[in-house]
Amino acid sequence: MVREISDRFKEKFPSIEPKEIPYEQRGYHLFIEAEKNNIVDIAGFFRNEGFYLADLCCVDYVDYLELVYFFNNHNKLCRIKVTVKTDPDKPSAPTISHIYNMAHWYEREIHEFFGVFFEGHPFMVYLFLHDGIDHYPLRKKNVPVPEWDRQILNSFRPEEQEDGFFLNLGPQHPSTHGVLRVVVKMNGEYMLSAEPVLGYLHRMHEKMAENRTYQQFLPNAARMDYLGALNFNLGYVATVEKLCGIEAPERAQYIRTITCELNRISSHLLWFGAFVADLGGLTPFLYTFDDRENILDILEATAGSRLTYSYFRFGGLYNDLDENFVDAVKQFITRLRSRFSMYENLVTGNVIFINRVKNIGVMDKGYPIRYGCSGPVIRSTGIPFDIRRHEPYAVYDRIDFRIPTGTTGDNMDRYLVRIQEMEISLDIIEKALKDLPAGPYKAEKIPKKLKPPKGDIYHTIESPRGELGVYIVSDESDVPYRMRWRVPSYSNLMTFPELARGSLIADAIATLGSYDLVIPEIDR
Amino acid sequence: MTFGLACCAIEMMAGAMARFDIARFGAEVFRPSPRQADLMIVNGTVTKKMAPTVVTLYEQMPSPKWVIAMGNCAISGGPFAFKGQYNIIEGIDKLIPVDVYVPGCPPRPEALLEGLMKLEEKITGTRRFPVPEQRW
Amino acid sequence: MCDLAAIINIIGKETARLILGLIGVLIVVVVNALVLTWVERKVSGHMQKRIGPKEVGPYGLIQPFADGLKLLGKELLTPANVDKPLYYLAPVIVFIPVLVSFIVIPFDGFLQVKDINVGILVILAFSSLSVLSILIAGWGSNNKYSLIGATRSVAQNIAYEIPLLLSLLPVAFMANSLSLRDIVEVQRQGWFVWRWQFFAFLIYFIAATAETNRTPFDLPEAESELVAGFHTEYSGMRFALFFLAEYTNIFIASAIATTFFLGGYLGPVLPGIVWFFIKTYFLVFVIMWFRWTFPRVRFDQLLNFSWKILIPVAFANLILTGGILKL
Amino acid sequence: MVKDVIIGAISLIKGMGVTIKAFFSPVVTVQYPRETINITPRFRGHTKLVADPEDPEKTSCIVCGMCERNCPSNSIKVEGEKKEGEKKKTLKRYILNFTTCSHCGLCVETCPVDALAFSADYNPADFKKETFYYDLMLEFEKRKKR
Repeated sequence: MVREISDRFKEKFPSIEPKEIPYEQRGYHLFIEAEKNNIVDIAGFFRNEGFYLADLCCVDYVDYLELVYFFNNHNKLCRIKVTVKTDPDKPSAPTISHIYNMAHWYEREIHEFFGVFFEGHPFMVYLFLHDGIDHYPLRKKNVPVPEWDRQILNSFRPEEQEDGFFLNLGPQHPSTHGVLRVVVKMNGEYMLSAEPVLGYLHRMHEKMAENRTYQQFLPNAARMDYLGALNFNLGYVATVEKLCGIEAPERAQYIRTITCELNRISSHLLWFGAFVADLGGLTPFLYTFDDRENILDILEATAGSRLTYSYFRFGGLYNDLDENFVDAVKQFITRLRSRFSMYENLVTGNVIFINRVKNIGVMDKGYPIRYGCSGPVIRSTGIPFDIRRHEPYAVYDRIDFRIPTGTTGDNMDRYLVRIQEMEISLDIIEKALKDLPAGPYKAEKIPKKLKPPKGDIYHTIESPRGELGVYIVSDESDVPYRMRWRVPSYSNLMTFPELARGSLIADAIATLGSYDLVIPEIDR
Repeated sequence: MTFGLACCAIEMMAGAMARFDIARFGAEVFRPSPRQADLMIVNGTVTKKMAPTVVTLYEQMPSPKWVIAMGNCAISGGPFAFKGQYNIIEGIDKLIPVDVYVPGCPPRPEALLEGLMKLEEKITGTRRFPVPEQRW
Repeated sequence: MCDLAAIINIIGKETARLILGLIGVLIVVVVNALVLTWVERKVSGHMQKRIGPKEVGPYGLIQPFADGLKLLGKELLTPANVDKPLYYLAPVIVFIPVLVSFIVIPFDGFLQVKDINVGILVILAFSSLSVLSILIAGWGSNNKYSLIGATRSVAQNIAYEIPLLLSLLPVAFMANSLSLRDIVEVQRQGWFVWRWQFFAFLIYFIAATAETNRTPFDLPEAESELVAGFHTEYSGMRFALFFLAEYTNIFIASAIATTFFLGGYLGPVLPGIVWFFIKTYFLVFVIMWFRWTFPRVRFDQLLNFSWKILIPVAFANLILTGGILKL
Repeated sequence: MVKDVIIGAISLIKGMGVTIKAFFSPVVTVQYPRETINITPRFRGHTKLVADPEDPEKTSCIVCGMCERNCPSNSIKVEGEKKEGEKKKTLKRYILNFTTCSHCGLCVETCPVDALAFSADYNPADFKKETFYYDLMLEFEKRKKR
């Protein structure tokens, strides 16, 4: 695959030489150094080849700003890094948002955090930051925001600009699961347009990463996605391990897999309840919480906290499993399996529920490529894309599991995929428990101060919401030079304006619920 | 009223759910509208972008009204208060008066219930409920 | 004592009875609503495997009274941009139809404030008034959520008023009277639910659930969509009046169902009023049971359901009943 | 059409069956102030100082400052003093600002003499936030007395 792409790329762009990179060390296969004048063509090339844009970020090297594009494929693993250098005094680059809709928000983000101006971008306004910000936060040197730029960034004033019935869903609204704000233009009960406004919970994780050591950043990962805390924790830990060449012992890997799957179930359970609550049925919410409490008890007995675990450490775990862990998990598996039929009766089969979700918010197969959706959202469209299979980490390569897919990509499919995923997670846990080896839970000789070698790395894991990517640039100090989080909810949410256009407000809220959004993860 | 901001909101929900059942104290009615609320539980980081909204919501509540700051972020900015930060309010008490603080990251639901009892203690001056055994 | 007799003499026995009845009704309305909120919270609690109110009074029975007192003590807040006359008027108007409907309901053979020979008409006429107050509340609040909630409510109420009426008419046909007491008395031969009017009962019950804005038809106040719907801007006692009216409406809807289909106060052994309350509260329980089981339907589905299913079926039922009676 | 309605009605009745079953099944509530959940020994509350295994009157803290340096959010301030005639520093005050702590456990993990552990203080709440600037040394003394 990598070879083929490389050859075809050379055919198309003879002047650029794609470099092959050892995947085991860097997390990507090909590296292409592009220029401002050919990046649009290159993006177009990858779009034609069926690649999606996994991530788009910027790194400030003081002498120059580097835009980093990560492309990946849904069918066969092939990660490609493309970089474009730009001048730090007057940074600019051509937009690729007309090729990948997903770049739309990413470019806005880079603009407000680095001041890179994207030529041809249709809608350059603040996405995350508040109006009073006076410098570009992620630049290494303090660069003030020039007046002309602040005016562009601050230009989103829907109520003042045109006459229409505008409704602000959020930031304090019962169904936005946190503090998402969606500015909706309405015509009666129908939505004419929807424009999400983020950043009400922007907690500067990426900035914090540049201020603290690798160890000190550990608790942050859990706070990004509080529902899939262990998965985010693992994403971070595994990335740093890969960067430093640390190998965690077998037992630790198995325990990571088991606890992550438990965490995934608890996240899905909460989503399940919240989704039905969005549709007006409150009782399932309480039933799922009842089940979820069991998982929390199990994980608390091992990891010490209920929600924001920082359980994984570089090279292993904080402590070994609780002695009751295995029995408790087995008990829980039988319990949850017996509960599925109850949920089926209460929700899945309910005619009101079916009518509310079936054929609502339909995504075709083009969406994932244009928007880079992942997780249950992409699987609902029928593409069996799962990082656990696509790019195995921990011990997922040793465990055989099925990937559930939908057919139409509507809310019902997203719902069913998640329900099936819970059952599959139970299977995975069962298999992993059977093989759980004895041995140390922590690698020996982990230095107290981690100083990874120079270079960068991109590592992904499958969080409950989809592809989580961590991109770290190291400069050989004990503090990351740049840490970038590619979060799944962000690209999933991007499809919302398109799906919501012309739908009823009730349907739009059902669609919003079906994404399983965790706002701190989007806002970072 | 429901005012979930971040991680602690999940623990607040957990407090309302079957296991802990905040309803025993008659406090299960999370009103979505500030006009019908008595108590605002601020749980989570308040960013500078969010701050005006929080203040507006507080002002929209009819008095007598109370505020519980739940979780470290709401109390002091928590782990997100670092040198050079540009986006969060370090402590909700800089914006609105806070009656009871419930620390933790996130606090257990019991801590929230304890906070409610403390609030009652503040209003009535006595404590109706037994004090659970202190663990160290 | 003799003064009282004198007063009664002057204003007439009937009027005195009416006044006393109204006072009685007022007490019943308030107490009933408070009890219902307690029941609702307990029912929801146990359906969700938790306890519900417990700490205030025995079994939490004092809870609703404490809440009522609290609401009385809250600041009466008037938002800045409301249409003041309408804003003030709405909570008052919402209460009138509720009171009037109580007058004609026969709690027992003798316990009825006034037996009007067009009892059904009174109830139906006044219950359609409540939609007016919701509209006023939504319009006067000057809030977008309230407005959407109010318009939804109007459309919904108009749609469900019709099946409501159509499902009650066959019973009136069969009883040959519009007086509620007569309708109950006729059922000494058997409840109307079992006498060919089962479908009418179902239709009435569904329509009544919709009329009282309960889940699965609680669109005007759909929490996850419209925050709190038409009463988003109301606080304190004004909000309490809406709340009171909502629960009383549920009670009335169930009471009418009892009267029309379940034999009203008729029943063996126990006194009539006990039977009446048992039946009514059972129906109230079922409405609550709906609420804590089902998700909400969508707005267009709601209207479609009424216009495309309920109304045709109710019409068919009406024509069939009329035809059979004529034969 | 009729079939759809019937199937729908059956599904609704099924759903109602689930809730009514729950209505009559026992509640799972743990009534907090009257009864409490067993807190697991690994529960991460705020940290506490552990007594020296050889001398239960003293903590084993050697005032090295590892926890202070490693804390991600600068919650810890350790103050030691050098008493006369002793080689090592002894702990005078150990201030933990619990309102910025995030229970990550780095201080417990990095402590070279295992002088720190998590307490099971699961329900802190108070009117002032100053209450949560714990002086762990004072608390250690308090616990010792009991």
